[in-house]
Amino acid sequence: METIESDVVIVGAGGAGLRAAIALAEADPGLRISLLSKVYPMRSHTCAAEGGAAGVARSDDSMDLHFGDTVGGGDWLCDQDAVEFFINEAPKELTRLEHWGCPWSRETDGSVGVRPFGGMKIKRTWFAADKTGFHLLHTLFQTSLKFESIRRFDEVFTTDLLVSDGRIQGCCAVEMRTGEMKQFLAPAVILCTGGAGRIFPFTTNGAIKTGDGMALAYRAGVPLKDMEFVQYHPTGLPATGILLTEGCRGEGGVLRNKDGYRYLQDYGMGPETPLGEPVLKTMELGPRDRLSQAFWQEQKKGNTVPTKWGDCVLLDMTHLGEARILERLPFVHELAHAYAGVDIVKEAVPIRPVVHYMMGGIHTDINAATPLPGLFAAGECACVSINGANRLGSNSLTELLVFGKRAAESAVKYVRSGTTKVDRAAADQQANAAEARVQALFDRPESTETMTAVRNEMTHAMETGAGIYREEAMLKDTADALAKLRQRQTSIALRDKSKVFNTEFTQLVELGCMLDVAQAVAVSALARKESRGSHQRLDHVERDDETFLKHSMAHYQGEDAPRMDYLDVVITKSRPGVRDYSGAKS
Amino acid sequence: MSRNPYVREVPRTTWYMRNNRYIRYMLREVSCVFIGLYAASLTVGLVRLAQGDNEWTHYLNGISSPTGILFSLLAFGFACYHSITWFNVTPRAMRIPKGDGFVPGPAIVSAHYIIWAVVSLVFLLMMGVL
Amino acid sequence: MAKSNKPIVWGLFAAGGTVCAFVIPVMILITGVLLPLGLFGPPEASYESMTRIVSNPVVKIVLFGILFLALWHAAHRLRITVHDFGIRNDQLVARAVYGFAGLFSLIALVTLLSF
Amino acid sequence: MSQRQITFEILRYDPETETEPRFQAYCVPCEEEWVVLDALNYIKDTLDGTLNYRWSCHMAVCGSCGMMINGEPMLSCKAFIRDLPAGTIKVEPLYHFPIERDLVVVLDDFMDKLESVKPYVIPKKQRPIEDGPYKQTPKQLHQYQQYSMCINCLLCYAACPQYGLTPEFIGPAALALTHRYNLDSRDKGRRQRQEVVATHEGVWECSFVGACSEVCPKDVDPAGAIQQMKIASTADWYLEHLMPWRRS
Ligand SMILES: Cc1cc2nc3c(=O)[nH]c(=O)nc-3n(C[C@H](O)[C@H](O)[C@H](O)COP(=O)(O)OP(=O)(O)OC[C@H]3O[C@@H](n4cnc5c(N)ncnc54)[C@H](O)[C@@H]3O)c2cc1C
Ligand code: SF4
Ligand code: F3S
Ligand code: FES
Repeated sequence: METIESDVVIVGAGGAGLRAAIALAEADPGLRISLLSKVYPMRSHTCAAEGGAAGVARSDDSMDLHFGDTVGGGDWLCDQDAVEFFINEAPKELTRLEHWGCPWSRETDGSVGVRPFGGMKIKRTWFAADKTGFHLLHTLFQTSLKFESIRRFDEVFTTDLLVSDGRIQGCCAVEMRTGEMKQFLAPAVILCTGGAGRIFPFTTNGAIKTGDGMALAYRAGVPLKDMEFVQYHPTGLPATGILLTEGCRGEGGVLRNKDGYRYLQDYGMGPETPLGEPVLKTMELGPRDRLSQAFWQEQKKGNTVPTKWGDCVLLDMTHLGEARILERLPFVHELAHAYAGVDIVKEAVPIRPVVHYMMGGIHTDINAATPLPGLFAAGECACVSINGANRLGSNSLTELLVFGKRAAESAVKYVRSGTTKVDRAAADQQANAAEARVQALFDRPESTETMTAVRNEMTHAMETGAGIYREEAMLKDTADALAKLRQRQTSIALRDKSKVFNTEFTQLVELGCMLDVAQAVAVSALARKESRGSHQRLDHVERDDETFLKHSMAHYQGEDAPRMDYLDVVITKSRPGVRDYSGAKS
Repeated sequence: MSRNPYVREVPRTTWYMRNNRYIRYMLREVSCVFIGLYAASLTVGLVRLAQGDNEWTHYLNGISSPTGILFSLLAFGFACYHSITWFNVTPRAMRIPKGDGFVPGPAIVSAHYIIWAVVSLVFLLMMGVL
Repeated sequence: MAKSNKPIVWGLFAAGGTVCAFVIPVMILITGVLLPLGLFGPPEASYESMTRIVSNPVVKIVLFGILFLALWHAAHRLRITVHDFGIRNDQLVARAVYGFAGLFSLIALVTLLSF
Repeated sequence: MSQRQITFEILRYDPETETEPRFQAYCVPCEEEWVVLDALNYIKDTLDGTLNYRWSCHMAVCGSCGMMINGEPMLSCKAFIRDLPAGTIKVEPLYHFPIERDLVVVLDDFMDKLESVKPYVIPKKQRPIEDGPYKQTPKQLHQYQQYSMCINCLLCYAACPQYGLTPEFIGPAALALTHRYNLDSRDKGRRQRQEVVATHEGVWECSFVGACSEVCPKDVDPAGAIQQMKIASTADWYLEHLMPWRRS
């Protein structure tokens, strides 16, 4: 087995991983950095983000306002010290990206333009047309090419973390083109592996978002935090889950039910605003959880439009006019045309809520450090938490910059602290065991169990039991189903025995990760007997700050369901209040 | 190592047969043969003209022969193909700024066609045809 | 990798391509179709008119310009085309085609000056 | 009836057991609104788990899923089956790249080329964060915006015959990206990039076939970018050689 020694290993080369790599290279050109990714960096799912990245830019905005929106939007489950740090760093990070060439959209005077976004009181979302994530990712990737000390390992699939002596020692990964295991030794590892939306059937997430990093950390003893908080995006295309950005509503698009009625006014987000004059934080610019919940209610009332792919409501942008649509939402125009056959200039497009983002993730502190010495995490796979019970759109692109950099700084500090020698013998032993486990997957006896069946049953269980609204009995069923599926998964045999670029093999490893993560979601949701942000319980409809103003922590227990315990939320200046999206001045 | 990437060779002399797009490209490129031969033949014509009446008549008979006319017609076709393919791509090679953006491609292309027509008319007029 | 010297020949190729696109079709029409069809009458008469036209200094300059650019354009494009047909002896081809273009340009120049 | 049975002929290659690729046929019940990628996923999930290909976003933005569909380079997540001619659909890995396995090609060559053109802002001098963002007017943004849309899907390389014939050619996408940075008002690195671009393997290997732009799913128009660079390089050359005193 080839061994690669470095000072820091980064797993994941999406926005967070690339930002971390650049920060490391800038901190010290002598650092040996290994950047691993299971896909080429520019394929990472950050490229799919459309809307934008939040950061205070205008003089009528302030850090306090961004703070208030974020904490309120997160239903007070955010750690406020982390939010404060995040908000202060945000404009600097977005500016840095500007210096690196990000093609931010501009005002006529040449300053960076900002657009409104759901749940934000003031325009503060920096955007690059409607391809913000794409430009952000490519800018970071291209900038990273400048640094010789960043050694990339593209299409190298991480399967295990190496831990001994209570510290991280590196990781093991399979090089996809050879199928060979490589051992990456390093005193510090930063996980930037992104989200896990693929545990659900309808999602905006790409095929690679299978929660690998979450599962790796979880199995290594790091708790997964707040996993029950799963964000549905209210406007996805039904057949494919392709997202139509929140920018659609920011620019003035409205939601209608089958009667053409703007139903959001019936769910505490009214009064109705005039067409083409969106008002921030109300009606269509309310937060995502509320909008997705309103859909569910309309569906129950039979006010939705039935389509071949299930019930939908209509996103209407026809009043915006062709010129504005082509200038501000060209990508949406293209996507709706290609994948839904709808010209948004002329017609409303059918949409439905689709799983979009995991608020929860690997437990980290404000320094992006996990409880396991040497292991750091940033981006969607981590939970700091600045997103609390519901992320505000456009906070996460900024988050992965701010905390990608933070993770790098913490890692450097940790590496320099000198107490970090890698224990070679122990690492070797673990790597050999990991290699044997991979080989065992190939050697499994033939069986009738299929990956497709297990995967489909998993996503189905998640959708029915752990979807927009949840209740005890359904959640129990889901949790039970997942426990069984985890068992069944162990008997799936690989039909493809070749070592070279074997995606059946990687899919099997991913399925294992997804099942672990899904179980953490279901069990966390079962335990939280209240409704908060994106976690809505039909049997516990109120928020319960007495018992549940706490982060849930799921601890891995091998084949058994996770053990849950709770951690206090850090509150510095904003006591829990009422989330008000009625358009009233607060 | 179990890798063994398979390289598909591109057929060096027949690659353009794979695709209509490539055939169109080759036709465009081959137009140069006709333009070159025409320019050469015109040069020969000048030489003949300079040599005198008799030589000129010979030359004229040559280009008036069926082969001569056929060549001219072929060359005319290729030359027009060259013009069209050339004009259609100019807006991409040369972008003309206008406002915050650029002059739209079709406008530039049309302008080229208009100039083409005007130039051709002027030439014909000067020859006393019209 | 050294910077290429292609710009010298390419600049003329591009200029030639543009000029050719505008004038070559109509010139072929005039000198290749209409002239043989008796535009200027019988050979003797056409000899008279052609000599008169070509003696005009403006015509001399324009004609030389067109011929030179057309030859050059054709030569350069032919060089690439030969390559496209799979003949890879670029240096030899380049010498041949540019030589041909140069030779004919020279002949045209000398001849035009003689009128 | 919106389902149709369609036969897919897919080029397969397993380097461990085969010496050369072969076609394998699969019959797939296709939904009306499917793209070719949906059919491949159907095959992988229900017919043959050993088929390998790259994909992720299913929305034409990650650039992973480029392949030859009926001989044309396309993103399989954007190739609607209803838009293809009736009959068998032939799927092959992108031309002009070595086949790693099945529909997966080796990208090393492109990645090296991308790196060689220095695709990042090279400022005159580092701007401190405190100075805030650069000013860049919408007009300045438009100068390069089109060329910044490239998703590195490599359809253009599969379409460009010159890349096929001369693999040293830097190729359309990398050159378009070079142009993108050259045109960015924040960048001062053009001279450095010219060392690579103004060579034989750079813009001069391109004979303006234009196939690259025709197949580009993002309207990047690499062909246009390359011609613009040829013009600029020609101007450079004349300035350098005819007015040597202008060289700084
Ligand atoms: C359609 C869509 C639109 C969005 N729009 C917005 C928006 O407008 N604004 C906003 O703020 N946020 C938005 N988001 C959310 C945001 O884009 C993501 O949260 C963010 O991009 C995640 O970035 P990341 O770096 O954490 O992970 P990713 O970009 O997903 O990268 C994960 C990386 O980890 C690697 N990896 C994973 N597993 C392994 C493994 N086992 N071994 C090796 N490598 C591995 C992958 O190869 C990849 O490089 C959107 C999300 C989606 C899906
Ligand atoms: S230029 Fe177009 S075709 Fe080429 S890689 Fe970029 S997006 Fe793909
Ligand atoms: S197809 Fe190739 S030859 Fe040039 S114009 Fe495009 S790079
Ligand atoms: S799957 Fe991402 S471009 Fe096709």
